Amino acid sequence: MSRDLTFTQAVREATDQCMAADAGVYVMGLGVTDPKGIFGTTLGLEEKYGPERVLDMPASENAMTGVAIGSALVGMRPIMAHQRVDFAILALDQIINNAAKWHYMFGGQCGVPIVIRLMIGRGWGQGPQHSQSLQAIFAHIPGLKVVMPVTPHDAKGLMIAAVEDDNPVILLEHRWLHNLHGPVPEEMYRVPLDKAAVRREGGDATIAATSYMTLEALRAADDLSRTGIEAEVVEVRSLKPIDADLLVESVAKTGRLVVADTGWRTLGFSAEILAICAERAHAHLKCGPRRVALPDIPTPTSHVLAAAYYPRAADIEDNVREMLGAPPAERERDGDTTLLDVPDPDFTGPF
Amino acid sequence: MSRDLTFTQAVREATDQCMAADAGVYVMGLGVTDPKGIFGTTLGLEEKYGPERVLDMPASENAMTGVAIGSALVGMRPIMAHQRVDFAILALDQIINNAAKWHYMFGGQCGVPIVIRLMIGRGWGQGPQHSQSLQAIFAHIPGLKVVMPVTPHDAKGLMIAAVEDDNPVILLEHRWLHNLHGPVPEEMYRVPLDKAAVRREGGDATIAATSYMTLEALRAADDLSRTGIEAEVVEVRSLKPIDADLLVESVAKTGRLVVADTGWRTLGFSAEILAICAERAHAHLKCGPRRVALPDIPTPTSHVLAAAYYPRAADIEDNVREMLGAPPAERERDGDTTLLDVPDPDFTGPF
Amino acid sequence: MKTPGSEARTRLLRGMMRIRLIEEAIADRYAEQQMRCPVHLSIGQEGIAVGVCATLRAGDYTMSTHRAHAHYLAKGGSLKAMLGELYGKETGCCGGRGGSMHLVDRSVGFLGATPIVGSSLPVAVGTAFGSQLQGEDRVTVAFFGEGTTEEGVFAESVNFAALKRLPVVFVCENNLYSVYSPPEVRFHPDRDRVALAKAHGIAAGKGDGNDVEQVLAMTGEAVAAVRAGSGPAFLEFDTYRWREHCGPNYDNDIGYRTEEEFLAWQAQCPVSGYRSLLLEQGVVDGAALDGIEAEIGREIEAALADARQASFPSVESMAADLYAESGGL
Amino acid sequence: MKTPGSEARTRLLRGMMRIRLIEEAIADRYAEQQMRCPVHLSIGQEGIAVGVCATLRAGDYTMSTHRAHAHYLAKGGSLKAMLGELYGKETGCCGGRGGSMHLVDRSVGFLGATPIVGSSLPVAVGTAFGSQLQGEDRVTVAFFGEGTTEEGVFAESVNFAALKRLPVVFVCENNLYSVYSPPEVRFHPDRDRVALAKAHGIAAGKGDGNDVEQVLAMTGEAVAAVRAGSGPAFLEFDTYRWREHCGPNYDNDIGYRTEEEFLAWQAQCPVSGYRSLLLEQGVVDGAALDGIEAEIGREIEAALADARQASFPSVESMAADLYAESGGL
Ligand SMILES: Cc1ncc(C[n+]2csc(CCOP(=O)(O)OP(=O)(O)O)c2C)c(N)n1
Ligand SMILES: Cc1ncc(C[n+]2csc(CCOP(=O)(O)OP(=O)(O)O)c2C)c(N)n1
Ligand SMILES: [Mg+2]
Ligand SMILES: [Mg+2]
Repeated sequence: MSRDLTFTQAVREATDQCMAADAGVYVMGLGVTDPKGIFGTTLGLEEKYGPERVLDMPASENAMTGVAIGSALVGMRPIMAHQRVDFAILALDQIINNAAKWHYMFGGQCGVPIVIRLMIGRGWGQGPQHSQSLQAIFAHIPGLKVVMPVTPHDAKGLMIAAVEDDNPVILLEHRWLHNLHGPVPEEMYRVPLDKAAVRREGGDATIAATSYMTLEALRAADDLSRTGIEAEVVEVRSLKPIDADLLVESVAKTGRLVVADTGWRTLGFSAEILAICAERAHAHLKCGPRRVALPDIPTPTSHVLAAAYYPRAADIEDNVREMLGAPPAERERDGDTTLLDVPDPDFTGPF
Repeated sequence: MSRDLTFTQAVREATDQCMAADAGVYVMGLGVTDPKGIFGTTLGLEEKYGPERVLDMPASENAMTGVAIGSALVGMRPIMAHQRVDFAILALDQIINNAAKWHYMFGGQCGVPIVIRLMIGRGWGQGPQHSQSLQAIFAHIPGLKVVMPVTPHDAKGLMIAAVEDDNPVILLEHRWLHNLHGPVPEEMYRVPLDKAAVRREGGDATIAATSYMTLEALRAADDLSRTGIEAEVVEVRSLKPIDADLLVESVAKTGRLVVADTGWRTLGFSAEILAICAERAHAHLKCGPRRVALPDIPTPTSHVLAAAYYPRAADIEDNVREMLGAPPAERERDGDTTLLDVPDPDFTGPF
Repeated sequence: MKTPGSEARTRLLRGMMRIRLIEEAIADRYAEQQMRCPVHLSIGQEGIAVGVCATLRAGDYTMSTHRAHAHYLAKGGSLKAMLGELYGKETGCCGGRGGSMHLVDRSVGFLGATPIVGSSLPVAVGTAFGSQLQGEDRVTVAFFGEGTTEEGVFAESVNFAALKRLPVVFVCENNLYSVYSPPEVRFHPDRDRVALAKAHGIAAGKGDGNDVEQVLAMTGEAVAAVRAGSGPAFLEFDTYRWREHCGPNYDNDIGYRTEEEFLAWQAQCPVSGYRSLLLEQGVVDGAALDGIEAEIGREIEAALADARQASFPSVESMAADLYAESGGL
Repeated sequence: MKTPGSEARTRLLRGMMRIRLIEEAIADRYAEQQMRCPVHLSIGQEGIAVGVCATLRAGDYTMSTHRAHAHYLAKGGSLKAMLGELYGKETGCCGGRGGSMHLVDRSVGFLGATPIVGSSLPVAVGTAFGSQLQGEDRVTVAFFGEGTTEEGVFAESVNFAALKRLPVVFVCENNLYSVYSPPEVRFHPDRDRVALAKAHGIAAGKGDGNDVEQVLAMTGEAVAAVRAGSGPAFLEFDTYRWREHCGPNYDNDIGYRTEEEFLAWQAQCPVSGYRSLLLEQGVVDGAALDGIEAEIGREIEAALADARQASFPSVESMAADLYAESGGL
């Protein structure tokens, strides 16, 4: 039975069901037990499973990641949450040097089943240190699995698959997806950690998108369709392992590729998709592929600058049109940039 | 006047000259004053400039990077050295969140002139946690400059340019380059932080290489030349900013691209070069570009596995030949893998 | 340290009143949604910023965290540049790039505030290291909350400062909470930050952050010793954040703390307590205070008007200043 | 803790002798260049590993660092698997993937050693947290050097262990040096690690690492208390690394420490000192010791032969095991 749930509710339900299914699953992170409960995703869990299994923690990101790893080595399955991916930079030692390598370097004797949930901030002046989108760093490291769900359905299914996986899984949640709603089955189900999804079919160009940029890609595809251009939208919800076959297949069909990613341009995840398609689909590409990504500068805080900083549907659309030799779409220049720094009009800040 | 110096001597001379030229320059790092002096690169400096300006430090990589930043904010020009890039992972908070962003996020008021020297270990069983090659992480972060010198000449020139630059510069030194020798001018000179170099000209294929892989690329080009294939070898010594124009120009000329990088394949620096050339040189590419990089697994320790892990000239050569439709080169399979885990035959371990 | 005279005492009171009124003005206007960035107000914590900064010279350095307004203002940071920054304007202290969590005013030695917990601590230590290397007799003050001491970088920073006997004073504002997390979920009840600092080899003490004169006296002594070369000091002051962790509202109703606890701390208000004391002791009279308040009010209105009227940074400027232009050695 | 009987004392001596002889065998053969990985020998530090591990149960956990041989062996780790690992063979405890710096033997609770300084500390704390969550009465011992306490993660790890009263004993081996760096360049002379641990709210003490019975007694008491639920303990033992930081040689000539210092510590050798004591007290006689030594010698020769003869891992296996295969919840 499917209900209409938000992304937030889907994550919470997935966590709840995993905790019910396995006494080894526990939840840890700054604020997981506080009144805000990680943007609502952990609310009610402490009441249900007790303070041993749902625990706040000291501001000690690196050690606490090590603690998660250690507990996993002896049979637990921690879910860690950080309210901003930026805070997890303090834990990269444990993530990169230990979690990612443990199973391999100790000869395959012992997996590290941990899930690390990282929130990508955006808008309302989050600024340079609270809105990075660092998936490329994690996806570069062998031994990690990296996913970025978009739909509530996938949020639940990927979360359950991540918890059940015996490896460290990095799950990046974009704040502007938390209120998105959609059908979510009641039972436990898994979305594979290594598959992309075609969200819209089309023959003229492939738009490969990650995370929140999938919504912008779908908007762009809608607009393009109105002028007769049919774009295929591939949601790259699994960054590592990446579903290269599906991407190559789509590009082989359309001959054109635009990648829309929430991260920086240089060495961002978009670079990997371009590299894969250049390697494997060169003969099919009718023109050079393109990246729609953040410019290579830190996030500026002022909403006026942020509006210019974040690419949107229009940027994707423009790129597709250019590749097809179509004239630029007519549209008005942004008026009120305050509308662009919140996920929805009801939002009254701060995060 | 040019002398024949090793890479090690060139780095030491650059440091020495910078310290003599500017009283604000100081050197800090675990072991910079010890009898080994960071593989010889800091030997003698403490005697010459005193313990205030050449200092060992506690094993506190993150704070000490913050200390370097703070001192830079008030006019000093620290040079920090880490004996392995792996240790700098502990300092990524200060590098990514602070150093890289400071100038931009505070409105351009204050630069952070620090140089961070990171050694890339290799061979003699350095293994999973002591031989990572993480340039892609640094080059992903806006605000950092990233260079990987190969020749002694460039080691000195890039080091001086890095110290004189008012921004954080990451300088990655490959252990297998430290004993390389070559002509090094006596005076202070700068090698620009944003230019690549053509190390060998050729019209059949471009081999773009970073760091130690440049040596393997030149070997491959030699071998190829013997069968009539002329490869152009572009040394990408500046990773950020990257000299995209030169790469695109070379690829436009040759129509073929193989990138040889010391890092992992997925989202490694090779991905960015492929992406740039796919975007900007698609029309010139006669076939899909290729990556010669580390497989996406941690470094295995046993020399037998390490020999298979690290790509070499033969791998580059095979790729170029395949692209040209040339038959595979004949060569013998590795016999003694112990010869492959040391930089030179005199080496008797450990690092 | 001699006790402050009437003028100095009035300055202390005025400094706290000014911060309180500025923070309240921000809180009042936050709902207008023109200050579109997270704000962590200092209301209730003014005594520490003012008492500490009163002991510093103009050339001394300070650094802070996400909760930086009081420190920035007490050190003499420009109000116009701060409000400009909150409004995202080009007149802001970062030209709109940073927002409330990234204050800076180099002209008064306020070298920067950053919101990654613990991240400004070693940087502050580094400025003190710079001063030492340069033979300057500046002192650096690093402000931070008690939650910050849970980050490993706190221990690392104190250790290096102790090792080099750096001219830095660590000022820990213990407001009990780290966001909504109480001490019980963060450390052992016997954890003792003063003992921790001492175990690293530095002087340390603890005082009442609601008593600005105690803050002044303890810090004055520490700063004098540190400046004289005694090595770093650690000072912890008890205090309380009145409003929500981030944002303009009260939040005693949401469940992580009680209204009673809040009221007990409010009763010890650093500003009104000191105001009553100075009135009682005849240091100031009501009329003078009214005058001060009016003057501050005018300053705030002018700065707010300025911030509202100022231009936004141009979109064209967005990519500028990624790198500093280098002049060579 | 009652004093150990003759059998136990002989076991202690034998344990130390065995580690000493194994390490010397490695040192002797290192120049053959068949063990192609960095090795950090434990010679001189055997008393701590043996004294500590004698207090543990088979089901207890231990973790260690780059200098792990003694800990691994004292906890019962397979000698064959260790030497196989040093020789890079498929019989190695990591199948040749890790080398000397990555020892593991899960069958005896030695859950792993990692050479990034400080990196195994929070992991060890995490194993204790796991035991607590699972209601197991296991104790975890985390071994590390004094240099490790300079990493922020040390403070973070102790803090969380204290907060949750975890069953973990932190065993700090103070051999004075961090690579070639003496204390003077790393911390203030008044820095006191025992006081640091206590300031976090845990029990702490300091002893002589050259006196295996003192190590045994102190650790035995701590382990018993920790197992009974008292919360973590921190123990520091003074010791000395006889050989170079990394590698098989002596290096008192290269300038970072003096021959005199070395000789003074060597005179307090934990192995020969205890040997003399037991001989003197008639606990063992020379013949018995000769027998023990011969037996250990045979064990080492057999393990070395085994390691030499074993196959290298196949190149085809290189990419295997990047990920664990998952069986679901
Ligand atoms: C590394 C990191 N972890 C977590 C956060 C989220 N965070 C923001 S403020 C804060 C509380 C810090 O508490 P404290 O230092 O006591 O300062 P206070 O807010 O009480 O003034 C936390 C945990 C952060 N900004 N950075
Ligand atoms: C994060 C990190 N920094 C630096 C190093 C280099 N290093 C290897 S061992 C060591 C010394 C550690 O000293 P201590 O903990 O006292 O152990 P000991 O070698 O004396 O047994 C250092 C600094 C490292 N491995 N990891
Ligand atoms: Mg606080
Ligand atoms: Mg040591």
